[in-house]
Amino acid sequence: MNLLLTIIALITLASAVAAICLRNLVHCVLCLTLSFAGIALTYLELSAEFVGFAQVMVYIGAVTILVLFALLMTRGGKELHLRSWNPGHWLTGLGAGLGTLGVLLVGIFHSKLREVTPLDTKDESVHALGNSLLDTYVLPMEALAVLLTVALIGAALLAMPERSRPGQTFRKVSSTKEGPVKD
Amino acid sequence: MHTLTPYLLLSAGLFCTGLIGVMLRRNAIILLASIELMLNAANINFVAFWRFHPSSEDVSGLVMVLFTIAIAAAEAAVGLALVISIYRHYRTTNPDTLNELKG
Amino acid sequence: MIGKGIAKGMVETARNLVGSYHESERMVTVEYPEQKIPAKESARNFPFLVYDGDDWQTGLRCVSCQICEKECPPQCIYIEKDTEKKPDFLGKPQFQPKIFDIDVSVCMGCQICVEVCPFESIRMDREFEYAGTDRFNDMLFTKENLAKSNSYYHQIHPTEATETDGIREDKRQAHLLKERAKAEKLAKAKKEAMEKKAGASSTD
Amino acid sequence: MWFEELLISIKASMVLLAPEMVRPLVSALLSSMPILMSFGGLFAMVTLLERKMLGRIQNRLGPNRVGPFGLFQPVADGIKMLTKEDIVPHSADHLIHFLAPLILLVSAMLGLSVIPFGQKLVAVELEAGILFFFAVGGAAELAVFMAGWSSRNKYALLGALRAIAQMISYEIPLILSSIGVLMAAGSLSLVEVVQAQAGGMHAWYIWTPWGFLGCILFLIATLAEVNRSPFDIPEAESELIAGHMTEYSGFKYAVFFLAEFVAMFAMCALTATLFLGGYHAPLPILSFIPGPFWLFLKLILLVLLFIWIRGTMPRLRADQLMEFAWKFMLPMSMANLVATGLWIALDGGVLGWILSAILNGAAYFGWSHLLSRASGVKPRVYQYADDPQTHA
Repeated sequence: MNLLLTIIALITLASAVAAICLRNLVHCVLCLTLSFAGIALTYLELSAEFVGFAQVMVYIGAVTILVLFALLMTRGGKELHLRSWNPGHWLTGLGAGLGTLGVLLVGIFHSKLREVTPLDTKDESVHALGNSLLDTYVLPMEALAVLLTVALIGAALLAMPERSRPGQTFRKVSSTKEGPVKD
Repeated sequence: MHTLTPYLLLSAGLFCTGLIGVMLRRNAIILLASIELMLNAANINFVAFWRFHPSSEDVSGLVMVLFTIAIAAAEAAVGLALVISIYRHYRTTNPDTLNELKG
Repeated sequence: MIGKGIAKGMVETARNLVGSYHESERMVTVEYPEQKIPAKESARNFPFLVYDGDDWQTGLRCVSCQICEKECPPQCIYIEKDTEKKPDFLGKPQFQPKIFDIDVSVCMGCQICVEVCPFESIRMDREFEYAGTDRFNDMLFTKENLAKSNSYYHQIHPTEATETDGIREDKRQAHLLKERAKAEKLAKAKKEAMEKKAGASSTD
Repeated sequence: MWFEELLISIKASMVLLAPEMVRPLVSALLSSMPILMSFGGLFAMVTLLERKMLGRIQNRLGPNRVGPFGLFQPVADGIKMLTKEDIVPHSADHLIHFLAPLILLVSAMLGLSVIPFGQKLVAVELEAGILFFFAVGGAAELAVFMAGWSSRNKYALLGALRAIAQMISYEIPLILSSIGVLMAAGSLSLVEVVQAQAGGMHAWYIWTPWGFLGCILFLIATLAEVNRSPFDIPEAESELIAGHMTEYSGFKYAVFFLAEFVAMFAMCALTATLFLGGYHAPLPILSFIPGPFWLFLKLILLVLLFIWIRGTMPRLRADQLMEFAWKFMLPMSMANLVATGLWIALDGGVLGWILSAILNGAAYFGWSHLLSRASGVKPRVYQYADDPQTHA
């Protein structure tokens, strides 16, 4: 067993568990960040440099910050951290989670793949990655670019505060019961 | 030389942690974060399978991971924007209380 | 066009940067403890007590009337009257302060005490380099520290000191005139009394 | 060359002295020690230089009390900082409050590890070096958030949120303006980027139209990324006390300060590497002088430029900052990318040079004209103060 990988995996799992258990939501997100960092380290351990750095950049640099901003904008720190005690909910949740884990474990330990040994050197050149992105996968990449643009604009539009137009306010006021009383 | 098993175990653990988080947390933002965790668990598998693939030229696994990361980022952006606009309307981020469409 | 103003500003600061090395008139800084700009005559900060003559205790002008104590906005003056009196510059017996304290850490240098003092006793100093390690006692000036001679006053604020001396001289003249008138009146009265007495005796 | 080889052989012989087990560790340590030490020293020097230069710009003398010409001022500052009481607010989140400055410093220092300081003088040679640089730079945002949030202070939180918004917004033009260089060099590795600019000053990317515009955009984005004036809104004293550093004192504050400067050095080193030929001498005759010297010279010149800008410009307003990032920097860096593509497609010939210059110039003049028309800002009319134009 690889010592480095064991440490990374334990940190990643522990911080992921902490992320869904802690009471303070900001602590949750910070633990989640640690978990993302652990995943990035796993990628590096698998000698996938580019993807590892992309993981750090996107998840730690952007997604976590986005989640934190959203938390602060919704005053999330005050809410209860778990569902209220409802045995049905809890049993379903834990049962589904642990059941999936069991199924996955059974699958993993019965798979033939687990005895595969890796190549000693893997040609993880950024050149190869770039070439295949612009060659084999050029259409998905273009689609992805469109998706990202749409997501950017859509998110900005969704999160923008709704401004009431001048004509609207009048109608709003007159339609309510507490509207101005006319002589 | 190590084998594929630890990566698969890590991935399974992370996936189930994310799943339990989705099931049990009552804040929409943490739900989204848990979904991110599940996507990442899948990504670990992609990278691990790429590393253990016998061919040395094929980089499909990495390309998939890049796509997943991009889609996850877009998903997080749109999801959080939705949560914020929902919060503006209903003053809550608890998905249980957003039941106006219930029959 | 974006960036034009920025370039202009950069040139200006660069001119300052280079110019400060060879144009001495640019540098307005004085290296303070070694060099000092001579104080202006109107410079003032904290009050002090003026005394005449050489001995500060006998020459102190203050008669502890306590007007300054009442008028002081931040109330930094504390005065206690002495039971014994001493003659002032006109020779009249006047009260003197037993304690006269100014807390200069509280004083704001407003000069109201100077304006209200009817005896030209309290005036503004221009000494400002005070420092102490004790917050309360080191900045509390007693009358020993506060008493400064009239010649010192002349030295720091010559115009104002001459003016003050003029006022005091007028007062002395007025006092002398009054004394003389009083003496004359007294003499006259005496004389009249004498004459009356003499007249009365003569009629007898 | 001789200098670099000397350093490498010294390191190799020192590694051999260590026992077999710890050799990788010793090697890593020996690679990172010179970087840490030299940038620590540079930090001390630059704090003094900055104060001196700002003083001269304002026609003052600057610090001159401690030692000859105030040379020991950094020492005095250091002693003052280290002996100060370390205050942690009562309701602060102690662990996060403690970790934030460390993460900030580490993320700033890590960026330096991929900068090539000379031929073969690079702490970690990565194939995706520049991606690593930007990735660890992203951790700085998290550290700033941790500092601001854990302090339980509204100024700290507001400052942190402003800082993060600013850093994220400017990261986009920062990366986009550096992509041109990567396209031209054909690599993500900083070592190869520098090697592509070998052979004297004419090969530096700053002399191409896209490189020139890219360099300016990169420098502006760098200013915002490291919270330097005029983009120091997160630390605007007049409104936010010290932003996310409000509740820090003593050593932790010094660490913040150090991290800020090291981030600035790292960014300047990256600018020098990307656009100014890295460790290469400006003329081939001068290449007997070792590479690190040239890199540090370029770095210090860039730092001087930053100080000069700080002495010149007032702080922007928060909305102006965002508008500048999204309305000016982003379109300009996009146009720059197109110009780069044009230049590369024409193999960097004279025609390519002219065409990309025309494209960039048209983008700059056209866009800034449109922007200033759309903003409706007219030349300022002085109602009461004297118009400087009439008296000039």
